[in-house]
Amino acid sequence: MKLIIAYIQPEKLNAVKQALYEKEILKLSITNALGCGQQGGYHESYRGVDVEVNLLKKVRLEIAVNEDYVQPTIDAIVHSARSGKIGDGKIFILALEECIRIRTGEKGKDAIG
Amino acid sequence: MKLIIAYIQPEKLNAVKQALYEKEILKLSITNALGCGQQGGYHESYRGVDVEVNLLKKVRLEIAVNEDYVQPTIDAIVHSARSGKIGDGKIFILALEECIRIRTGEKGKDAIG
Amino acid sequence: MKLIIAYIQPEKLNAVKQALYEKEILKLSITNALGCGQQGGYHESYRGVDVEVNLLKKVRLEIAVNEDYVQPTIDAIVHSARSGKIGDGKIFILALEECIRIRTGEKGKDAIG
Amino acid sequence: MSRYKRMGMLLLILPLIGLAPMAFGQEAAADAPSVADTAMFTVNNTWMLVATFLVFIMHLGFASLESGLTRAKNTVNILFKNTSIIAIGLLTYWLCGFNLMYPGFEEGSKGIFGFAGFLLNPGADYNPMTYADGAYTYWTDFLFQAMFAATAATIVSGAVAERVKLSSFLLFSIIYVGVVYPIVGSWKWGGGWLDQLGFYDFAGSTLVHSVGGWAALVGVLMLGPRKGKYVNGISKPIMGHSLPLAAIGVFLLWLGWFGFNGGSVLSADAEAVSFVFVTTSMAAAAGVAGAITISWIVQKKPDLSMALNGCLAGLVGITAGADVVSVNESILIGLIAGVIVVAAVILIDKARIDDPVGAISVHLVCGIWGTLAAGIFGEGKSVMTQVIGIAAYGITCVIAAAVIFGIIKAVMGLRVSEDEEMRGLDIGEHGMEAYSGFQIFSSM
Amino acid sequence: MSRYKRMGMLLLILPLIGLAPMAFGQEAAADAPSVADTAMFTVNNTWMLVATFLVFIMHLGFASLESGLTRAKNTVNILFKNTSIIAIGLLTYWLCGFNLMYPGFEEGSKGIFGFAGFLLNPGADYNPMTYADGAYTYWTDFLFQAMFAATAATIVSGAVAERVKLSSFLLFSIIYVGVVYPIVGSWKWGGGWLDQLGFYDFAGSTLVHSVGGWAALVGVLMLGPRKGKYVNGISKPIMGHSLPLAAIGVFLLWLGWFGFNGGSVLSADAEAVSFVFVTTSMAAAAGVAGAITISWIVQKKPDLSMALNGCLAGLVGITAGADVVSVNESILIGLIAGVIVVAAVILIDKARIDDPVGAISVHLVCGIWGTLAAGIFGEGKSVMTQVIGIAAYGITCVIAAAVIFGIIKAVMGLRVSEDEEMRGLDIGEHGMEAYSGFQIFSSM
Amino acid sequence: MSRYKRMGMLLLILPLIGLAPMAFGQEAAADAPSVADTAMFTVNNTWMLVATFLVFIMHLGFASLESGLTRAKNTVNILFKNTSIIAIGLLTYWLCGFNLMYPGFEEGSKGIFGFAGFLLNPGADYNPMTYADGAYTYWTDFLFQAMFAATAATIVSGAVAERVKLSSFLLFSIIYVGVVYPIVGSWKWGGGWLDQLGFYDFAGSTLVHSVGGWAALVGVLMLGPRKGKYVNGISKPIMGHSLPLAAIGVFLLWLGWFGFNGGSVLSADAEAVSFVFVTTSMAAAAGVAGAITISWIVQKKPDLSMALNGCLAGLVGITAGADVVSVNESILIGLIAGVIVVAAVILIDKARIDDPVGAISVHLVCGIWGTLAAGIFGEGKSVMTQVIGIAAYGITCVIAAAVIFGIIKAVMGLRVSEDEEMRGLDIGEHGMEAYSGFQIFSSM
Ligand SMILES: Nc1ncnc2c1ncn2[C@@H]1O[C@H](COP(=O)(O)OP(=O)(O)O)[C@@H](O)[C@H]1O
Ligand SMILES: Nc1ncnc2c1ncn2[C@@H]1O[C@H](COP(=O)(O)OP(=O)(O)O)[C@@H](O)[C@H]1O
Ligand SMILES: Nc1ncnc2c1ncn2[C@@H]1O[C@H](COP(=O)(O)OP(=O)(O)O)[C@@H](O)[C@H]1O
Repeated sequence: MKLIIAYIQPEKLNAVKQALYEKEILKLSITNALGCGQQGGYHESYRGVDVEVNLLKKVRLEIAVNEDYVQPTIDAIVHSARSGKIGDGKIFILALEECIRIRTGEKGKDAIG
Repeated sequence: MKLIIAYIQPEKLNAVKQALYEKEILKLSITNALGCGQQGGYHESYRGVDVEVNLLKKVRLEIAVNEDYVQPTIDAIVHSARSGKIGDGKIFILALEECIRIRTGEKGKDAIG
Repeated sequence: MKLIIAYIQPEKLNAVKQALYEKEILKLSITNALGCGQQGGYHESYRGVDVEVNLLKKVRLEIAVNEDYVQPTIDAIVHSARSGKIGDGKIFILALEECIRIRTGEKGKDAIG
Repeated sequence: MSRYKRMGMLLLILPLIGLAPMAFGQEAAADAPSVADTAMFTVNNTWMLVATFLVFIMHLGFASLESGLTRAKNTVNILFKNTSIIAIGLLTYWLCGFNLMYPGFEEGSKGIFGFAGFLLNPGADYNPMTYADGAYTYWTDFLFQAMFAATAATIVSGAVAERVKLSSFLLFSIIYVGVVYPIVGSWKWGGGWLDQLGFYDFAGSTLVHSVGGWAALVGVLMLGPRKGKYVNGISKPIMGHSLPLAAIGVFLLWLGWFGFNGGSVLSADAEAVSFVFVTTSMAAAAGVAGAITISWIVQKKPDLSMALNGCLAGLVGITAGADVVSVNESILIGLIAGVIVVAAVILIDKARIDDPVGAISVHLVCGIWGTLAAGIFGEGKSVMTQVIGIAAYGITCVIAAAVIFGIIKAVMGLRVSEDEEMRGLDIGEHGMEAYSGFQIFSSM
Repeated sequence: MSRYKRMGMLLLILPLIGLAPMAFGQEAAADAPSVADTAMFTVNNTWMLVATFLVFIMHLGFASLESGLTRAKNTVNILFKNTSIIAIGLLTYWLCGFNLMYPGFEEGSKGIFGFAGFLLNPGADYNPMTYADGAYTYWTDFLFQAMFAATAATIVSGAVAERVKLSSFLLFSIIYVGVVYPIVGSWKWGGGWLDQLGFYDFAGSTLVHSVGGWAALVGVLMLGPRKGKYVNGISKPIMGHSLPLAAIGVFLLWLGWFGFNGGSVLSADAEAVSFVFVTTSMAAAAGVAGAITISWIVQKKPDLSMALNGCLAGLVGITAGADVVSVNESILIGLIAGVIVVAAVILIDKARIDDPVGAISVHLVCGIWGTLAAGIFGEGKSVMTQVIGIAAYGITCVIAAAVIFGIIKAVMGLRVSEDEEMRGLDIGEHGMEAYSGFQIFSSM
Repeated sequence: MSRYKRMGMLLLILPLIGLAPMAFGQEAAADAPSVADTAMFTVNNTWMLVATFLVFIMHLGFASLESGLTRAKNTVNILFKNTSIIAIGLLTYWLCGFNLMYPGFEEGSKGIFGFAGFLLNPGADYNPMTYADGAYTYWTDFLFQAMFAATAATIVSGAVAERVKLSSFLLFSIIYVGVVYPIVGSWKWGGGWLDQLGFYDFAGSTLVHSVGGWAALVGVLMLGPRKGKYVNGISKPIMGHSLPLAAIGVFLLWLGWFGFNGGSVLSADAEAVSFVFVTTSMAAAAGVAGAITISWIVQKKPDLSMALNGCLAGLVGITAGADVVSVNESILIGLIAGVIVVAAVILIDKARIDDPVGAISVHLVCGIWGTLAAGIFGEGKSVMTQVIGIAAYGITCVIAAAVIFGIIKAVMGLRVSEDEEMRGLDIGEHGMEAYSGFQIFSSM
C-alpha cells in the first residue's frame, strides 16, 4: 500500500477529481496548503508598499492506494493537473504500512477502498 | 517509531482527544481536511441550483508514537471515533525514521513524547 | 529521498524560510495546524466562562529533499525555529519512495528540487 | 405617558419635560390648517419617520449580533430567522397586531382585550392632522409600532439559536408577535388596565424587551442546552465566530435606539427628544463602563463580549424611564445595568440555562431593572405599581410562551436532530454554508 | 408625478394622496418669507436631505450584497468597483448628468433630448424657497438625484462580477451613468415625452432599476458566463463567500429604500411620505414571504439567498407605484415580486445567463413587474402606457449598452484572462487579497 | 462661523451662504412662542439630532475601518478600544469636557482657558428656544459636541494599533479627550483667542482631525513600529485582514460626515446644510478619484486601500471650509487631498513611521491641507491666520500628547511584550479570538 501526496494548483482540483473518478479512485483527502517552489510568486502591493508573495496557494491531496492503483493514480493526476507552466506541482509517494477503517475495524488492502 | 495519520469526523475530535489522553498519548497535531469517500455527500442548493457536495469536512490527526504506543493509539481512535455510520474515517500508519525535538535537539524515541 | 515534516511556531515561519533559503532549500509546502503537546495552552475566557485552549496554532512544513540535504534542512529548521521555550515543535523524517514533477513527468532525485 | 393615540378621541399627553411644544391642538380641527400648523405637523411626522427607520435598522443589528455570537455553522440559519422575523412582524401587525394593540378601549372598559378588526383602516373621518393631535399620520403610527413588534421575536431568536427547528420557531414567532405581544401591549400602550393603574414604561423595557425575554427564557428551558455546552457538569464556552459582526450589531442597535427611545416621545418635541437622546446615550456609555469594570475585576481580562452586552444592558435599562429620570440618574441606571448583566450572564450559565447570546440577561433581567428604575427615580412613579406591571407581564408571557412552545413541541417538535445540530443548522436546515470556501474548524 | 422641478418655471405637482400640505406657493415670492413659510420649507428640505443620505447608504448595501454573493477571490475587485461607482456617479452628474436629466424642456419641445450646460449653476435669479416651490434647494435637488444616478451602474456591477475587466467596466460606467441614464431619465422625470404621455414611474422601477438591469443583461451576454459555471451543459452553483455580508447588504438596501421611495415624494408631506413608507415596507415584507414560500416548495429547503432576493424584489416592485397603490395592493405586488424573482433566478440560470448576484432577476424583471403593477393598480394609470414606457426604455438601453460595451470590447477587451479569472481578480487586477491570512479554498 | 453658543449671551452667527433662515430671534424671548416659531425651532433641533446620530455612527465606521486594516489576531483589541472610546468620550464630556470647551469666555477674557464647572447644568434661566437662538436645545448641544469629542481619540486608536497596551491607551484617551481636546477646542469653537483672531475651521479639520492626528503621530513615534514591519531597513507591508470590513468602515464614515459637516451648520438652514452636503460629497468623490488615479499610476495597480483612504482624505480636507468654498473648489480640494494622502502614506512609511491604518496621513496631513484650503479658497479668510491656528494646535497637541504618553510610558509602559505582540493582542490582552474556528495564518 502506498500513500500518495500530491500538490496541485487549486484550479485543477475539479479536473483531478474527475480524472481520478474515471480510474475508480474514489477516496481521497484534501487540505489547503501554501507552496514555495520554482514558481516565482507574484507581486502584490498594499498601501504603496510592494509585497513579494512567494507562498502560493496549492491544494494538497492525500490518497492511500493499493499497489496496483499507484500507477493509474499518478497518471490521472499528472494528466489532469498539468498545464505545462511552472507551479503545476509535485507528487510524493510513501510506503503505507497499515490502513484501518474506523467504522468496521477492517485492516490492510480491504480498508483502503 | 510510527507516524499515525487519522481522518475522523469533526464532531468526534473532542472524544478522540479525550480517549488519547486517557491512554497518555498527549501529543498530536491537527489539520482541517476535506474528504471524499464512501460517504455520499449531501445536497446543498444555492439560488435554485442543486449542489452535490461530495467533499465533506474531516479532521486530520497526525500522531508520532513509539512502537509500543501504536496499538493503544489505534484502539483509542477507533473506539472513540466510531459511530458505525459511513464516513467515520480511516487510520493510516507510516514508518517514521527519525524524530527531533526542536527545543532541545533530542532525537528518536525520547523526542516523540 | 526523505520527506521532512516539521511543526513550528507560526511566528517563526519567516525565520525558518530565510534559514532554508540560505541553505538553498527553496521548495517547501506549508499548512496550518493545531498542536497539542507539552506546551500547556493558555486560558481564554468568554462571557464569564473560562476556556482552556490546549490546541495551539502551529505551522506544518513539508519538505521533500534528497539525502544530502537532510541534515542541512534539519539544522536550518532547528536553528531558526528554536526559542528554547516549550512549544518550539518537532521534526519528523519519513522515507520518500518516489517523487514526480507534474509539469515534466520527471521522477526521483531530479524532480525534488 | 401612554401611547394610546388612535381613533382621534384620545388626547396626546404632552411630554412632561420642557415646555409644551404646540398650543394649536384646538385650531387643528379648523377647516384650512395654517402653514405654521402644517409645518409643525410635518416636522413631528418627519421625526417619527426617521425614528421608524432607525428602529428598522435594529433588526440588522440583532441579525449581526446574534450571528456574530454563535458558530459559523449556524449563521445562515440565524440570518434566515432574522430576515423572516421582520417580514412576519410587519405582516402580522398589518393583519391584526396593530388593531389588537390599539383597540381604542372604550371608556369604562376593563382594558384587558380589545380588537378593532383585521387589516388597516384609518376610518372614514380620518384626518391626518387631528389623528394624533398633529404628531403623525395613521401610517406613521402603524409602521413605527410594527417595527417594535418584530423586536420581541428577535430577542427569542438569539436565545434559542443553534438548536431550534426553523419551522417551529417561525410558527412560534407568528403567534407570539401576531397575538401575544399586541394583546399584552394594549394593557399599557393601548390604554388598558395597567396604564390606568399608573404603570410606567416609556419605550418598552417591559413591553418589548421583557416580553421577548420571558419567551426567550421559556424557549431555552424547553429546548435544553446546546450539545456540548455542559459536559460532566462543567460549562464549556462555545465561542461566537465573528466578534466584528457582534460589534457591528451592537453599534447598530445603539443607533436604532435613538429611534426606539427618541421616537417614543411620539412627537419631535425638541426638549423631550433631545433629553431622551442624552439619557439613552449616557446609559449606554455607563453600561459599557460598568460591564468593563466588573468583568475586568472578576474575569481578570477585559472581555469584549461583556462590554458589548453592557452597552445593550444600559440601553434596555434606560428604556422604561428615559424621559423621567435625570441625566445623572441615567448614568447610574446604565452603570448598574452593566454590572447586573455581567452577573446575570455568569449566573444564568451557572444555572445551566444555555443562552448563546445573553438575550435573557440583557433583555429580561435588564428589562426588569429598567422598569424598576423608572419607578425608583421617576418623579411621581410608584415602585409598587412597577412591580405589579412586571409581574403581570411575567406571568402572562411565561404562560403564553409555554403553551405555544408546548403545543408546537408536541405536534412538530422544537429541536433539530442531534446529527443536524453537530453538523450545523446551515447544512441541516438550509443546505447552504455561510462562508463558502473558508476553512473553518467545524468541530467547535 | 413627474420630477421636473428646475428653472423655477415648473410647478411641483402636489402629492396625490392626502391633503395638500402647503398653500403658500403664491406668497413664497414675497419679499420676506414668513417664519411659517421658512419652517415649512426647512422641514421639507431636511427630509429630502435625510432621504439623500439614505440613498447614499444603498451604495454600501450594494457593495456588501455583491461581495457577499461572489467568491472571496474577487472581493477586492467588487469593493473597488463600488467605491469607484459612487465617485463616478457624483462627478459625472456634476459635470453634465444633472443638466442632461433636467434640461428644463421648453413648452412644445419633443422632450427627447435637452442639455442645460455643463457644471452646476442655480441661475442668477435663484431663490431657494421658490426653486422647487418650497420643497428643497437647488443643492438638495442635485445631490438627491446624483445619488440615484450611481445606482444604475451599481446594478450592472453585480451582474458582470468575477470576470469583467476593471478598466473596461469603469469606462462603461462613466458613459452609461454620465450620458445614457440622464438622457433617458429626462424623458420622464425631466418632463420629456414619456411624462407627457402619462407614463408613470414614481421612484424608478424603470428609470433606475430597469435602466441598470438592461445594461446588466447586455453586459452578461457579451461577457459570457464565468469559467466553471456551466460544465457539459450542467449549471454548477458558484456559492457566495459570505452570507452575513449579503444579509447586511439587503438590510441596508431596505433602509436606503426609505429614502429612495420616501424621498421621491419630493417633499416632507406627512401623509404621502408615511404612506410610501408603509407600502414600501409591506412590499418588502411580502417579497420575503413570497420568495421563502415558493423556494421552500420548489427547492425543498428554505433558501436564504432567495429570501434576500425576495426582499429586494418586493422593494423594486413597489418602487414605480408606491404612492398610487393601496397598502393591500402593495402586499400583493411584493408577494408576486417575491415569486417572480425565484422563478426568474432559476429560469435565467437555465438559459445559461450567468448573473452571479441575481441583478437581472431583481432589478430588470421585477422593475418591469413594478412598472406594470403601477399601471394595473394605480388609479388613472394605463397599463398600455406603462408598456410603451417599458419598451422605450428597454430598446434604448439595450442598444446604448450594446454599443458602448461593443466598442469597449473591440478596443480594449471586456474580460480578464482565463488565468486571471481562475486565480481571482483580486490578485490579477489589484495584487491584493481581501482576507489576508485566512485560509480559503480558492479552488471553488 | 464659531460655535460658541452657550449661556444665552452669544448670538448665533447666521450661516454665510444663502438667505438668513429665521428672523425671529427677537420674538423668541416673548412669553408664548408662536406655532411658527416652535415649528422652526423643532425642525432645527430635529436636524441637529439627526446629525448627532450620524456622527455617532462614525464610531462604528472607525471600528470597522481600523479592524479591517489590521491583522485578525488584533481584532478583538481594536473593537474593545473603539467600544470603550465612545463610552469614554461621552462620560468625560459629561463630567467636564463640555464645560471646558464652552466655558462662555467673558468679554475681555484672553480666551485660553475657562471652565464652567463639572457636570451638565443648563442653568436656572434655561429656555430651550432662546438657548441657541432657536436652533437646538441644551441637550442636543451637549450630545452633538460629545459625539465629536470621542472622534479625536479614535483617530489615535488606529495609528497605535497592534502594539499598544490596552490600559495605557484607555488612560491616555480619558485624559486627552476629557481635558486636552476640549481646552484646545475652546480656543476656536468656544469663542477663545483663535476665534477672535479670525481662524476658521468649520467642522474640525484641525479641531478634531488634526488634534487626533498629532496625538497619533506622537503615539506612533513613542511606541515604535510593529515587530516585523521594518526588517533590515526594508518596509514589509502588513496586510489588513478584511477589506470588506474596511470598506464598510469608509462608507459609514462618509455617511456620518453628512452629520459631522451638515450638523456643523448648527441649524437646519436649508440652503446652508444642503450646500455643505454637496461640497462634502463632491470632495469625497474627488478624493476617491484623485487617490485612484495617482495610485494607479505610481503603483501600477489600482489599490483599494488607497481608494478608501482617498475618500476619507477628501472628507477631512473639505471639513474646515465646507461652507465657504464653491462646489468646484470642493472638488479641487478633494482631488488634491486624494493625491496628498497617497503621497503621505508612502512617505510616512518610507520615514519608518508605522501607522497601520494611515491615520496620520488621512487625519493630520489632510486636516492641515483642509485648514489651509479654507484659507485659500474661503472668501475673506486669511491663509496666514490659518497657519497660525495650525501651528498653535500642532505645538500644543504634540506637547500635551508627549507629556501624557511619556508619563504613562514611565509609570506603566506603553507597549505589550514582544511575545504578546507576536501572538496577537486578542489572546494576550483579552484571552479571546475574533474569529473562533476560522483557520487563519497567524504567522502573518
Ligand atoms: N521539494 C518539495 N518539497 C515540498 N513541496 C514541494 C517541493 N517541490 C515542490 N513542492 C510543492 O509543489 C508546488 C509546485 O512546485 P514548483 O516547483 O513551483 O512547480 P514545478 O514542479 O512545476 O516547477 C510548490 O508550490 C510546493 O507546494
Ligand atoms: N484511500 C483513502 N485515501 C485518502 N483518504 C481516505 C481514503 N479513504 C478514506 N479516506 C478519508 O476518510 C474519510 C472517510 O472515508 P469513508 O470512506 O467515507 O468512510 P468509511 O471508511 O467509514 O466508509 C474520507 O472522507 C477521506 O477523508
Ligand atoms: N508526537 C507528536 N505527534 C504529532 N505532533 C507532535 C508530537 N509532538 C509534538 N508535536 C507537535 O509539535 C508541537 C510542539 O510540541 P511541544 O511538545 O509543545 O513542544 P516541545 O517539543 O518544544 O516540548 C505540538 O504542538 C504538536 O503540534
